[in-house]
Amino acid sequence: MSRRSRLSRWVLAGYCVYLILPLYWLLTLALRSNADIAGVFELVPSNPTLANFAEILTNPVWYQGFVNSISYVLLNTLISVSVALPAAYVFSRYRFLGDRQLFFWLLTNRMAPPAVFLLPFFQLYSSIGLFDTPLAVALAHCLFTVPLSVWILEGFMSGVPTEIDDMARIDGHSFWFFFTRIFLPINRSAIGVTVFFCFMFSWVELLLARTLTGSEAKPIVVVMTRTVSASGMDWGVLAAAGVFTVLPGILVVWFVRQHLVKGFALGRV
Amino acid sequence: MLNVNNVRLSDSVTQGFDHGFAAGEMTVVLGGNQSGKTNLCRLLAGLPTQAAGEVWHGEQEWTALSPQKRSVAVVFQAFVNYPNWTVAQNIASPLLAQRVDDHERKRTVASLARTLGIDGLLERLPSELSGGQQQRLAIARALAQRADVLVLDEPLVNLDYKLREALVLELKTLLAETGATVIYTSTDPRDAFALGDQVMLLHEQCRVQAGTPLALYREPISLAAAHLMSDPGVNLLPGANRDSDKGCLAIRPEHVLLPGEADQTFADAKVFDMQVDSVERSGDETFVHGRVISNDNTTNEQHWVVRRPGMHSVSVGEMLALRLRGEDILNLALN
Amino acid sequence: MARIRLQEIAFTYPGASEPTLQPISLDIQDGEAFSLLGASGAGKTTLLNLLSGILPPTQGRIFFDDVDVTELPGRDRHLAQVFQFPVLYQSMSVAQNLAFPLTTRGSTLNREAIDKRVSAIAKELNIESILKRSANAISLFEKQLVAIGRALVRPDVSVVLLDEPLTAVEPSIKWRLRRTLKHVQDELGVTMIYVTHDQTEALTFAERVSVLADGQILQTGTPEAVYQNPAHQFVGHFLGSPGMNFLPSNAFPQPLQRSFVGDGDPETIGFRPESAGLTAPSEVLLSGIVETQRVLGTAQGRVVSMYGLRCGAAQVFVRSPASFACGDEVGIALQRWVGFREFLRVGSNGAE
Amino acid sequence: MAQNKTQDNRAWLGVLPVMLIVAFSGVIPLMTVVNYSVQDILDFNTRFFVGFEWYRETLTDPRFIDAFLRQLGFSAAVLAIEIPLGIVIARGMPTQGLRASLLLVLLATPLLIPWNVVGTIWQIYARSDIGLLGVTLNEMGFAFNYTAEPLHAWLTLLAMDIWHWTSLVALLAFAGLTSVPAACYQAAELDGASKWQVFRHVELPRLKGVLVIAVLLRLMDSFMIYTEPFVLTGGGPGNTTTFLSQYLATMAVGQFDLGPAAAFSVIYFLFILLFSWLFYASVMRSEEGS
Repeated sequence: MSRRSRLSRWVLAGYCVYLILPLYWLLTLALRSNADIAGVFELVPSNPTLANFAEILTNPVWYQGFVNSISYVLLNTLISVSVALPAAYVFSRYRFLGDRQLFFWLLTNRMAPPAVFLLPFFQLYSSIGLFDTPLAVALAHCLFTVPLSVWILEGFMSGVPTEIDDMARIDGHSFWFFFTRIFLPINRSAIGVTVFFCFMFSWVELLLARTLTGSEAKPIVVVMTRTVSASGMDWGVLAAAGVFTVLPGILVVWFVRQHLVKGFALGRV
Repeated sequence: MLNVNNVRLSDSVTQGFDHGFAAGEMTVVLGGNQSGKTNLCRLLAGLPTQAAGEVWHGEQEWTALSPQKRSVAVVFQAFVNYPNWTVAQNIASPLLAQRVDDHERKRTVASLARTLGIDGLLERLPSELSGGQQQRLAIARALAQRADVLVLDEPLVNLDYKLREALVLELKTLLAETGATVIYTSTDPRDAFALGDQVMLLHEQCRVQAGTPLALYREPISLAAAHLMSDPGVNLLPGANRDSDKGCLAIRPEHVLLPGEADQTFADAKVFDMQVDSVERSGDETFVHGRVISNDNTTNEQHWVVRRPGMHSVSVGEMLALRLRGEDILNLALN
Repeated sequence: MARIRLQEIAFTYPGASEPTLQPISLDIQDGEAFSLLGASGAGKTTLLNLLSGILPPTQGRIFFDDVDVTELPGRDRHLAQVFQFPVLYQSMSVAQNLAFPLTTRGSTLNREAIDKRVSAIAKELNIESILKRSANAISLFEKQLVAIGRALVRPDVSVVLLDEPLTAVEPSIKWRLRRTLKHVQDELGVTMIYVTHDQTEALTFAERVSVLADGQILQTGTPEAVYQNPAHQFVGHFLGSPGMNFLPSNAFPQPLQRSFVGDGDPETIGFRPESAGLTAPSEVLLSGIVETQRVLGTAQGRVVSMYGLRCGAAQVFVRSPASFACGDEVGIALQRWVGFREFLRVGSNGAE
Repeated sequence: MAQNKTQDNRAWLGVLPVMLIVAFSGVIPLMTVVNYSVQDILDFNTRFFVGFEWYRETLTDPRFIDAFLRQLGFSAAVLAIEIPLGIVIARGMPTQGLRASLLLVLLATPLLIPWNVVGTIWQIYARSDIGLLGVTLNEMGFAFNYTAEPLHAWLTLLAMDIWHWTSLVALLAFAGLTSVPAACYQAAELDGASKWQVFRHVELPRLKGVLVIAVLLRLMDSFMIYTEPFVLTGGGPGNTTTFLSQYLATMAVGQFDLGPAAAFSVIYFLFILLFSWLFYASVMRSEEGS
């Protein structure tokens, strides 16, 4: 007996259309030149061009924007995951003084509004000379991605029975051998999902990225919001840039789709 | 000789016990659920546990040593294998830790896999094996370690009925050949008889009694000990013995004879009348349940189970004159 | 109460090459306690799902009291099922769980009739003390009792299916739940089908047992018939701990072989460990070498053991109060035997 | 987090790196914010203690209160629509097969798009001159222009947020539904339970745990929304759609009056702390319970 009642199936179909329309519209505008867009309103682009995409790939301002974004996102993901792995292992295997309070404190950091940290970050990073560098943004994002990684990894790791740790000790393996050759391989899909979520969170954020970068390390997200006002509304190029920022997520999400939901729920599902 | 001193299996226990496991001998630790069996296994293996106490292996004290530094192998109740390694890698795991050379390792893995009947599965992952095969893999890995002490914590309880019966016989010869000191925990008295050179009875985290299976079966010191050694538990004799709170009399279900069964009449036979309230036939045995009233008409009434081999035609509601030998009556302490 | 008839029921999972269930015919009487016994993977659960309407059969018909229910969904077959792990509505109390089946299907039962029915069932299973408690605040044993209560509370339930109901229960109190089930079955006269891999549970519960292997029923009969006169060598092996011993008939001395000749001239002789005695060796008896001795307990003061004997290539188990040492040669006196040809029973010396 | 774990304080070694990083990027900035929030800072070396003066000023600042009420209204509307819609969608989703995977990827797509691009997409989509939605609505006779009419701006913001985040609720609810064992459905079926009773007694109890997570996640994220409204309406028309984060951002970076901005930040953070504690307590209780 399928429990999917007719109503929910219709609503699902409707919502899918609701999701696809704006994305479709982004693509159509990205395929039309700015003049064409301003001209006649067309549902389907009559003479699509790839000029906007070419503009993005060649124009140094846009191109550099992508490179800057990718650099601090990768830096952030590397730091967060490598720092979160030992912490998540310890949280899932041991009870220790203040473990609950610490786990809660991490949550409050994940939930902290970025706006609150604009001011102090700006001052902190400029005082230690890190302003306008990818490292600044990477470290700033760690405030969110490290707690995110610890929660997700801990959620997955507590699914692995502790008897496996006992068995490795009884077999005579050193902790390091167990951690690298047994425990991490067992959790490789968890690590994959965590990397995906760190990448996405850091890739998506605008406020801190804009505040902590000047001209040198300006990421794509900032380039997009700034150019709108500077050279008038070049909608075509903006839409093309939008398509490029959407692509990384869609390409990777297929590989982590089984664990996607557990990642969104901070490992708690 | 493996000795444990002043063992308290949980923090709520104050009085510790000492026990010696003779080298090369197989001891079955028999006890119900939550009786402390797993805590004892973890204490011997050096794994973190509530249980406290000293562990001596010969002259060497193991109490403070980590599992890596003790020569102990363990088979857990849930089939614990490394999910990301193949069957061959799982068996080779302890050999890897002992830095055994490649050739020797391959040879040992192959021979153990053959002995445990999983040599056709060497390249498979544990998740592709059946329950029985996964536990055989865990046993093969424990044997590969060639440890002096081998601990098996209710290894067969999650297996199918027929599989369990076959593996118990196999384990008997396999474990004897290792020459290791074996500790095997179970809830089933049949395992105690089948595997145990020695038996240790645990009840509510305390050691109740220890000895050979037959000694414990014939002379249990307390009601709890008596219950553990037969399934279903012993029947309390109704009548006078109940009010004296320091002891009681009981009879094992298999020592009660149905009417017309006792071929030769024995001198000190005791007779009890039972009103049958249900009958169970399991093919090779018949279980008769009923209420027994003592013949010196005190109100004290007991529920008895009579277990007889073979098939017996008994109907519900019938009054039976049960006979039992005076010698079979057990004099038990109440605690 | 219902009489259940299966006519050539078979099932093959879509895309599977060979069938999970070969064609089966079965006739379960009204109010009978019936059990389905088989190792895991023998097809027991598939057959259960066919009965409960979860799976449609690939072929064959199912009749409840001569009504063809094959196409009928589970909810209209007036049956209930107790699962391996207690399945309760966690958000309800025990009493609400028991009452729930009576409030569905637009039932017209008023409040007072429901309460009467619920307390009747609770008294039957003596779980009145936990009626007020929430469903997930009681022990596993009590949860399974409530699940059984829920299956029996509906007056229109004619068949109760039990899928290995004792698995999650502690070994030491399994026999208590078994007795309750037996007692309730006698009391209410509901047709019950008990599915398990454990022979003790199957044989002690049921008036008739079907032994299932590789998707087909090898034998159906009373516990005594199935145990003493297995129709197939697998049934002999599967029942009993250890199972029936099997020896080629030519392994026996000549005089004995002549006595086997009967209807069907068996090529293999099977006998139970408890239906043979050990005595001094003699040419007229089968002889064996004692290999292992396993003490079982005592009877009338004498130690009873299960001896493992070597007879030529085969290993044989005999239960005996006599005492022998390993390596002794002994004679095996057969009291009861069953003859087989190509795995099927062709004769036996015991009463049918 | 509940499991049979051993007590061992040496475990702090594993947690130290995380402590250092998050302390550096979390605690130190927060301390500076609290520090500023109780001082009046004219320039780097002249500052003097003003106690809770800034807090009083912020809490009585009409613009703060407006932004706060707008924020509450927005979050309430978001929850009221997205939670039930998410559940209904989840109940319609197939459980296995290629269709289920493709649907999962489609539903996850909006969650993976940079927040400013979501703003841009809806900007393009809803503009009354070049937007598909804008033009269609106008053709249908509604004089729709979200840059001019506050009501239209609000509706577009809501539509965007629903487009952006409802799939999170749907995915979480779907996870809750798939954790219902098949035996529960079979038992309910044999009980003759109606569709509503199946939802009420079989699915809902299992959804409770997941829905609490969904509600709190959506509450916290919507409560601190900044980028999408900033890109779409820039807080306009006028400041009818200026939410807390944006107001704080303009104060903190724009006018450089550090004291009030810091006080505002601390108040904002305390609110988030309260919701986080609800999240943590409910998640931990459900794990102890299971």
